[in-house]
Amino acid sequence: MIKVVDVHKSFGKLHVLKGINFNVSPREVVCVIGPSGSGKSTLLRCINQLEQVNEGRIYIDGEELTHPKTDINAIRQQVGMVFQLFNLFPHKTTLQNITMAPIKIKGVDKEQAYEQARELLRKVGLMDKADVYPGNLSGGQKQRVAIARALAMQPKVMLFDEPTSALDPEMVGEVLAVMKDLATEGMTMVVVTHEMGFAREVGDRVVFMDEGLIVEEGLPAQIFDNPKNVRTQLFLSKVL
Amino acid sequence: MIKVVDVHKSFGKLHVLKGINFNVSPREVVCVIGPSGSGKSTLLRCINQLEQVNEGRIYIDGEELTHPKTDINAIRQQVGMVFQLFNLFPHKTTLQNITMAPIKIKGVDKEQAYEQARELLRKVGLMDKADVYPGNLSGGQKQRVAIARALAMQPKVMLFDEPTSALDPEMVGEVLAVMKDLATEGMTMVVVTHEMGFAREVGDRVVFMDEGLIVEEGLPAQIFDNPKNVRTQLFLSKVL
Amino acid sequence: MPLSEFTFGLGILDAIATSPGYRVVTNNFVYFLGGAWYTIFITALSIAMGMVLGLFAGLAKLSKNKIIYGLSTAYIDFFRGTPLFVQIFLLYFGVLPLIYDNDPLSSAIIALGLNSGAYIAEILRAGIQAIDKGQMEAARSLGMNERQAMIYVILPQAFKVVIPPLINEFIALLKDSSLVSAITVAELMHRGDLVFANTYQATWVFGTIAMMYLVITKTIALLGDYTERRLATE
Amino acid sequence: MPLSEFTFGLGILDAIATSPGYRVVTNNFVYFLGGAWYTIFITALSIAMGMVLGLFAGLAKLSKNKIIYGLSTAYIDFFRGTPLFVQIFLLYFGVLPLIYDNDPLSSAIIALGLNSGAYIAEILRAGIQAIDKGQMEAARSLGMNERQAMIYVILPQAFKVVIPPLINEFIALLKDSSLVSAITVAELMHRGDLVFANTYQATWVFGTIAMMYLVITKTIALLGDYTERRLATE
Amino acid sequence: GGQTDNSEQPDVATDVKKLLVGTNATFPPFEMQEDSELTGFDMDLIRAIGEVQGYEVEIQHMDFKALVPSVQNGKIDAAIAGMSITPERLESVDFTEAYFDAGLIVAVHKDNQDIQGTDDLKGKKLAAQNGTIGAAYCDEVKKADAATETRIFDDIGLAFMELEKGGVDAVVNDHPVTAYYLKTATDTSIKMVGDIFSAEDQYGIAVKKGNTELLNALNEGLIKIKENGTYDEIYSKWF
Ligand SMILES: Nc1ncnc2c1ncn2[C@@H]1O[C@H](COP(=O)(O)OP(=O)(O)OP(=O)(O)O)[C@@H](O)[C@H]1O
Ligand SMILES: Nc1ncnc2c1ncn2[C@@H]1O[C@H](COP(=O)(O)OP(=O)(O)OP(=O)(O)O)[C@@H](O)[C@H]1O
Ligand SMILES: [Mg+2]
Ligand SMILES: [Mg+2]
Repeated sequence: MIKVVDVHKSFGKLHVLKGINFNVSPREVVCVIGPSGSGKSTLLRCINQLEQVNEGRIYIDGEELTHPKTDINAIRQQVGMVFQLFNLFPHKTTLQNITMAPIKIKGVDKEQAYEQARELLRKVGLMDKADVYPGNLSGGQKQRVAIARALAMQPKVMLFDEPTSALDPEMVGEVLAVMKDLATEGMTMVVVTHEMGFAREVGDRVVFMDEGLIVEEGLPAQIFDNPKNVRTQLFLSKVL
Repeated sequence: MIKVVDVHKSFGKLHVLKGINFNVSPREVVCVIGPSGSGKSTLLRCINQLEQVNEGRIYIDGEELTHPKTDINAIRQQVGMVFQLFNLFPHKTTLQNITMAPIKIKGVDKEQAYEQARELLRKVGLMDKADVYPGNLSGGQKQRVAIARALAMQPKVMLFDEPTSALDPEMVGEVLAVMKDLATEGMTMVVVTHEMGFAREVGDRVVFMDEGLIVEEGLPAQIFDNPKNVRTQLFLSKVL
Repeated sequence: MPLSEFTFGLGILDAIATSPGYRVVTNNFVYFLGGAWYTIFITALSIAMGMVLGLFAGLAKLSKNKIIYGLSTAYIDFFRGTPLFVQIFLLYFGVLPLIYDNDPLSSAIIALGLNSGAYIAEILRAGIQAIDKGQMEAARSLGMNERQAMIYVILPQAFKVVIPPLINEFIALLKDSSLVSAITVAELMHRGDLVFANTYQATWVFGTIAMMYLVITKTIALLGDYTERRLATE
Repeated sequence: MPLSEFTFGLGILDAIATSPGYRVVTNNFVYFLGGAWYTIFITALSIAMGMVLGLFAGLAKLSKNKIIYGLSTAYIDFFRGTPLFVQIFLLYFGVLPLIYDNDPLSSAIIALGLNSGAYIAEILRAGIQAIDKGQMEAARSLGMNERQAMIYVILPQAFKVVIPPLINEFIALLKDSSLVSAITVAELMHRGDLVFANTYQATWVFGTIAMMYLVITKTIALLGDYTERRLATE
Repeated sequence: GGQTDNSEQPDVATDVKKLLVGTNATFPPFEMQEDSELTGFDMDLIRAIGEVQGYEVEIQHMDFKALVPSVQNGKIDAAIAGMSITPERLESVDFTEAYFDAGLIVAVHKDNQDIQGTDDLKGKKLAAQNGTIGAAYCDEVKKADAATETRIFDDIGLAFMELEKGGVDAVVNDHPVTAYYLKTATDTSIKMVGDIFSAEDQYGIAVKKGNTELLNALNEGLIKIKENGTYDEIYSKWF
């Protein structure tokens, strides 16, 4: 589903990704963990082409994103992204946030888009917030709307960048529950997260990154209970 | 040290504090927990007179804050406050953030204020960040500067409003460590927090608030392991 | 003596009503109103043109393309940096005659539009830059191209942010429009000048004109407040 | 034939140098420079006055005291809403003579200062409102009173935010200062008018004047950019 | 400003009083600025009057709009700026006896054969300067034939530019001013047509309403310089 081949990325002189190789199979849930600054967000952003790689190739569903001729916008529609800070459109209601892209880009009929959006809101438990502006939602509600917004484009893959780290502890649960449901339904997901409980419970695989490299990867139980690499051990000791 | 007597506070028609009674002895560390919207922040803000109470009285060190003749600014100098979002002054360096109030309000000599500020920076482990602007600090570093800034006024009491909830999990530890040190040194502290580990380890007493009332209070072990009130039980089940 | 005070008050009113300045104003009131209408008309069209130009120039100034950036900088520097009177003059007598058989009214609107476009460009640029980068990224990640993201996501938000400085600029433009009287466009101030020159009643004539400007600018300010409130989402 | 082209080039230069318009400009260049100096002087003092007034009026407009709020609203509405030349007249002929034996120069500066104060008030108010409420709370919680918090914490940050619209306003003021020529202050545009009236060399005279304005405004804009960069803390 | 208060003591220039005079130096050859000096017919005239009446004359240039309020508020004692005497204006200020009979002239583009004089102005595009009798005349023509278009400029220089550009068919203006323009402007494509007309175009010096003392003094001075030949000297210097 996703194939990342030998990807390098620098910001100016700062070499952030130093040769990442990484595969995600369909319906797989991969959790990415690692210390701050290790390049987790940058990796996700490269997969979604919000950043251009300096070297290497990235494929989604067999299509090479990094090829100059590829229509990035078409592929982005297949890849949903959920940001740490939600990034909802503040000038649009919940329903409008969710339906904007289907209507304006895919040309979906308005009524149909609204129908689908209400369905999604039911799924994330926010039926009653359809006509509310983001400014009046709590953090957990915002993040659930952001997920619904990404899902409305019916993506094949969902990327999550620390979707709960800006939330109060009480609200984390709401969002994780929605993500769990998605995983159960068979969505392919890459999740950068500090929620080790979630990674352990839902993740099919855990990837540990440090200083621009994938240092260790494996089954959650294996990584959490029996990390082989010293750096993984050190990191887990601080976070768990 | 702090005495809150039958305090009521409303915002318009919204009755937020509904008769709070609450005492803090010198050198005591009280942790306040409770669901979102229960009035925890409002209580702290009333103690610091950032909000005016509608009814009831608040004393600090025997002086009645809520008396119209009291010089609030003088008392605020005795009460340090640390905010969830740090609220550092972005146009001033770390050192200037810390020394501004002592120099401008207390009239402390510049050199002496700098000397004291460097001492405080050593204490919070940020000696090397003296001349950095807040924009270039990490969240954990910002919060530690905010603590140092409050301490520079040599307050008798420190109020913390969810000082770690805006931080990445890795940075939480830094801030809690500084707070632990403070407690050990005998600072009187009121801490609104979601960090149950901290409350259990450092708190002398835990206060559980819900819907504008103090529902239950007691030793941390007692509250966490053996909550009597149903609402406390429910809340702890969600958070722990 | 309330009665005598009353008659005294009447006396003042009488004195005003029969003063030559008062007569000049009443005789010309409809004429002034026509000028006010002209002023509003010119300003509205100039604003429309300035908004379009300002939008493109503001976006161009954010472009990474050196040529586009350079062109918009030159445009903004020139039209913000030289006196409006000179611009009117240059366009009316110099540039526009090369393009079409230009009349004062259309030339005035073009000059004011070009001028306000330069100020509006800077205002809109600041507004666009004030919008969080995350908004563009969220829009792009949904599959919008840059143009779609601008139109549907960034500009509506930027517009809301810049309403107060835009209102400042619209008011300034309304008053600057009086400079087109140099090429005899019969707007409000021009009519004031004409009536004054014939009667020398400065206080009455320009006092009336000032009140008319005040009413129009206050209306613009209130419309701005209203729009701001309508766009509020919290 | 490079040589003939060269002499052709010289020919053009020659034609320019002997054209009557060119001579008008060279004859009056120092005179214009003097006007430019006057313009800069008037603008600088007016800005200083406008900043002080604008600061107080902007703060007053944020006041909860109805009277203070009402006074500052009236001030802003009037000076933003009526034509500058009317304000100049009103002050020069009507108000200031009641206070002191007023001369044109000081009256001009007072009029421009009052006028720009109204615009600056709105700009500063927007800037102060843009500063996060948490800043005031942090300052108050350290024991500062409201005045101290304003001076040490809020205003320095607000000032940084409003540099671009302030620069817009300074540039507008520089050009509006030409209106004080109505009461005999011999600033730049005024000198241009006088020379033009006597020589009819519109292109040369106003072209030169425009270039001088352009140089001054560009300098102001660059100073603004520099200040903005100097105040950057990230 | 200085003010005349004592009864005049003609021919005695020892008791020097100040006379502050305002003008608008954009109206050659009556008032203009050359090498930072105010010159022109009006300037010489008022200085001559000052001399015979024992005034130290100081002239200030200002916006035309500011002249009348300045007189009314005592910022200046008198205004001399080619101001035509009309009944309407007499409601606001007092004028001295006329010191100049301007008379109007029509100016057209060189190639224009249509307009030979005042009779051909109806239905044409006319330009004039604001506040002049020429402007009033254009309005009369327009009243007689609604198809006429009038364009009133603040600055006569711009009116001439408009005529050169072809934006109007004719400029109706005080003869001396138009004549001066044709003499000064290089490469002009304008000519005067027809005869000088409208003798009621007479210039006066404006003083504050009710200031008869100064009015009398100026009128007296005017008579004196006409009698002693100074007026004719000045006239022949400029025309
Ligand atoms: N646009 C950029 N320009 C320059 N440097 C950048 C940029 N984006 C990221 N970096 C740098 O690249 C490095 C990796 O950043 P990245 O955001 O990928 O880390 P991360 O693993 O997501 O960390 P965190 O857990 O803090 O989000 C960091 O040192 C960061 O400062
Ligand atoms: N300035 C205000 N105006 C109106 N309502 C307010 C204001 N501040 C707080 N409230 C309301 O008062 C209630 C209590 O707020 P408070 O911030 O004290 O809760 P809290 O316990 O601190 O919650 P959290 O854990 O989310 O911070 C909430 O319903 C909130 O919406
Ligand atoms: Mg990241
Ligand atoms: Mg709170």
